[in-house]
Amino acid sequence: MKKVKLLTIVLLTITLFACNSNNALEPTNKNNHVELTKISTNQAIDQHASNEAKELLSKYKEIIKVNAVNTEKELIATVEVRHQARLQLSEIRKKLKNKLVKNFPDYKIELSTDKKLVLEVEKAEKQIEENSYTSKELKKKVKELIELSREQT
Amino acid sequence: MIFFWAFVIGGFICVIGQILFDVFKLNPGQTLTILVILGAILDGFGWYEPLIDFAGAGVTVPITSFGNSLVHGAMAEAEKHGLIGVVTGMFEVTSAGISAAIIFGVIGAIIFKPKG
Amino acid sequence: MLVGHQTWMFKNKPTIISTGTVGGPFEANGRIANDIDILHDDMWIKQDSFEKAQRTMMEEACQIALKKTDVEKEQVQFFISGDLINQITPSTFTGKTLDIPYFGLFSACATSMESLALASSIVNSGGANYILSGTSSHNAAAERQFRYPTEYGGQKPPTAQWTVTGAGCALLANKGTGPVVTSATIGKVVDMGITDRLIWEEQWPQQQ
Amino acid sequence: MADKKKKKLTPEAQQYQSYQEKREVKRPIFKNCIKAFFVGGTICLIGQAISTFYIYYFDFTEQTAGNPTVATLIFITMFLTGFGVYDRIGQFAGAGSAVPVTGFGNAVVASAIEHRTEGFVLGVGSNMLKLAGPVIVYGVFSAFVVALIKTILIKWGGL
Repeated sequence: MKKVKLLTIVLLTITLFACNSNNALEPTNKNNHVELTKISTNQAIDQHASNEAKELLSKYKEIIKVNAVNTEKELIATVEVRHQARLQLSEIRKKLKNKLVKNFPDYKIELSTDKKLVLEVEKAEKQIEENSYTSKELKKKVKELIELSREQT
Repeated sequence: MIFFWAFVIGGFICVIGQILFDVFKLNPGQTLTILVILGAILDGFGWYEPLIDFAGAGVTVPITSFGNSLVHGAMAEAEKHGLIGVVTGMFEVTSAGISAAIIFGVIGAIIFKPKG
Repeated sequence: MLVGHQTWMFKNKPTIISTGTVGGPFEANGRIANDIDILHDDMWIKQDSFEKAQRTMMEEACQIALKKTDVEKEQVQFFISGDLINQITPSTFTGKTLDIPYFGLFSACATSMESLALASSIVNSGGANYILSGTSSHNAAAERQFRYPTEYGGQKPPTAQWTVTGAGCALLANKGTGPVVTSATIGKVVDMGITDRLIWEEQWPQQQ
Repeated sequence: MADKKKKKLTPEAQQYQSYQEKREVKRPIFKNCIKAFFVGGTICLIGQAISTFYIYYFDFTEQTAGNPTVATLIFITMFLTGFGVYDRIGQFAGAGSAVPVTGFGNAVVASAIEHRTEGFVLGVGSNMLKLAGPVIVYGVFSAFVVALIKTILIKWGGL
């Protein structure tokens, strides 16, 4: 009986401490797994910044999907990371956000890994593609998305 | 993928509970209390959030998440209001479980009779 | 009458002239179902609480025991009974319904024999001609009082006990035909340190 | 197991206990753990499905979908408890159905249903949290201690 108890305690501690490994997040030159759609830019809504951001983010090998939209002042990007990397999700988020802030000093950056945001930004991308957004609508949408990503409860 | 890990991690937490039941011969009340305290401590070390990112409902559905979100609410409020926030912010995040249980408890008592 | 330290011998042949038994749905599937007078297929017995259901079973048991003989209720001097519920309310309320002078006992399961022993002793010493003695219990009422609500999904270990749903009653007389109570030995309370792991461990920590 | 406890008992009691231990039907620990794993895992899987549903079809993010998921699970539990199914599941699964939040819901709903015969105020009202009470009490207290320590460490310990 004592042995069983001891064993369970040991097993518990091992499992609790085992998930503490930390592998660094580094950009690579090649990444074939990323889903990425570049938006053709039209006159009304300039999406150059988003496209650049997407290219920048897609170099990380942990990332499997990138979406982004931008207005004149704000840029919202969403990424989906490989599931094994999700344990370090908050660090990855911080790192990527810093990277974006450094590279796009003119924009207010918002980076999210949330599934909901991924879906919404993807939808917004599609609508830009179909030219069904005026720049005013887009601004409103991006504002909504930023609010959504900040919600805590 | 997240479904798989939700299943595995959620199941694993239940196995810990079962071991507390059968090996340590605790009753359900004691077991759940220990798990809640465990959740609070894990969040104290900051290890619970990564688990939520990794396993989703696998760690938010077991009762351990109750301790985690209590600490979370307290910490969020403490950042704003200092030490007093620790007391006042407790139920900020986690009200859903308790309020749902109480509301559906009363509704259940109105609709149902115990079967015996 | 007293033999040795804790045994009574009854010389005047107190006799069990009739019995009444009632069982619940679980008991109806048991091996002695044929020997039970009334079997209920509902835990509630059309009452609005399990405790009231237990009282109803006790009343039924007493009425059956009386009906089987030509003894009238007014001829019965005493009613001795007990059960597991707080303040032995089911027995007390049965006493109220029967309108017979009443002794209340509490010895958990041992109440059935304790009431019979005391009744025999009274009949044997000429203290009464007829005595009703019995006990009752209700699974759901006991579960809820001593363990958890009946709908709670706690896992019971293989050693868990099951409280019976039922009531039993014996009519004792100083003469008549039927089994005779010849003697009774009264036991002591002994603590062997066995605990019910479900909840009792907390309520009754091992003492000394 | 309980060597310390045993020493305090009388010799007869010790003898009886060792006799009892030999005869006692042992709990099938391994089997119980497997059952708990699968049932508990399934409940969490259902939770994940519900929360994914909320993310896709309502305005909830991964962060905020947790609350409606918990509420939905407790809502389902209410019916399972009321129809007398949850205690069967509980007997089969043990911790598998007790540890997820559905077990918490079951404890509250079962107490509420059970005590309705004592009236709605003093019966349902005061007995509802009888079983779930310890979880709330020690959850809140331990969270208080943990958050207090952490706050102090952050403020004055420079963590």
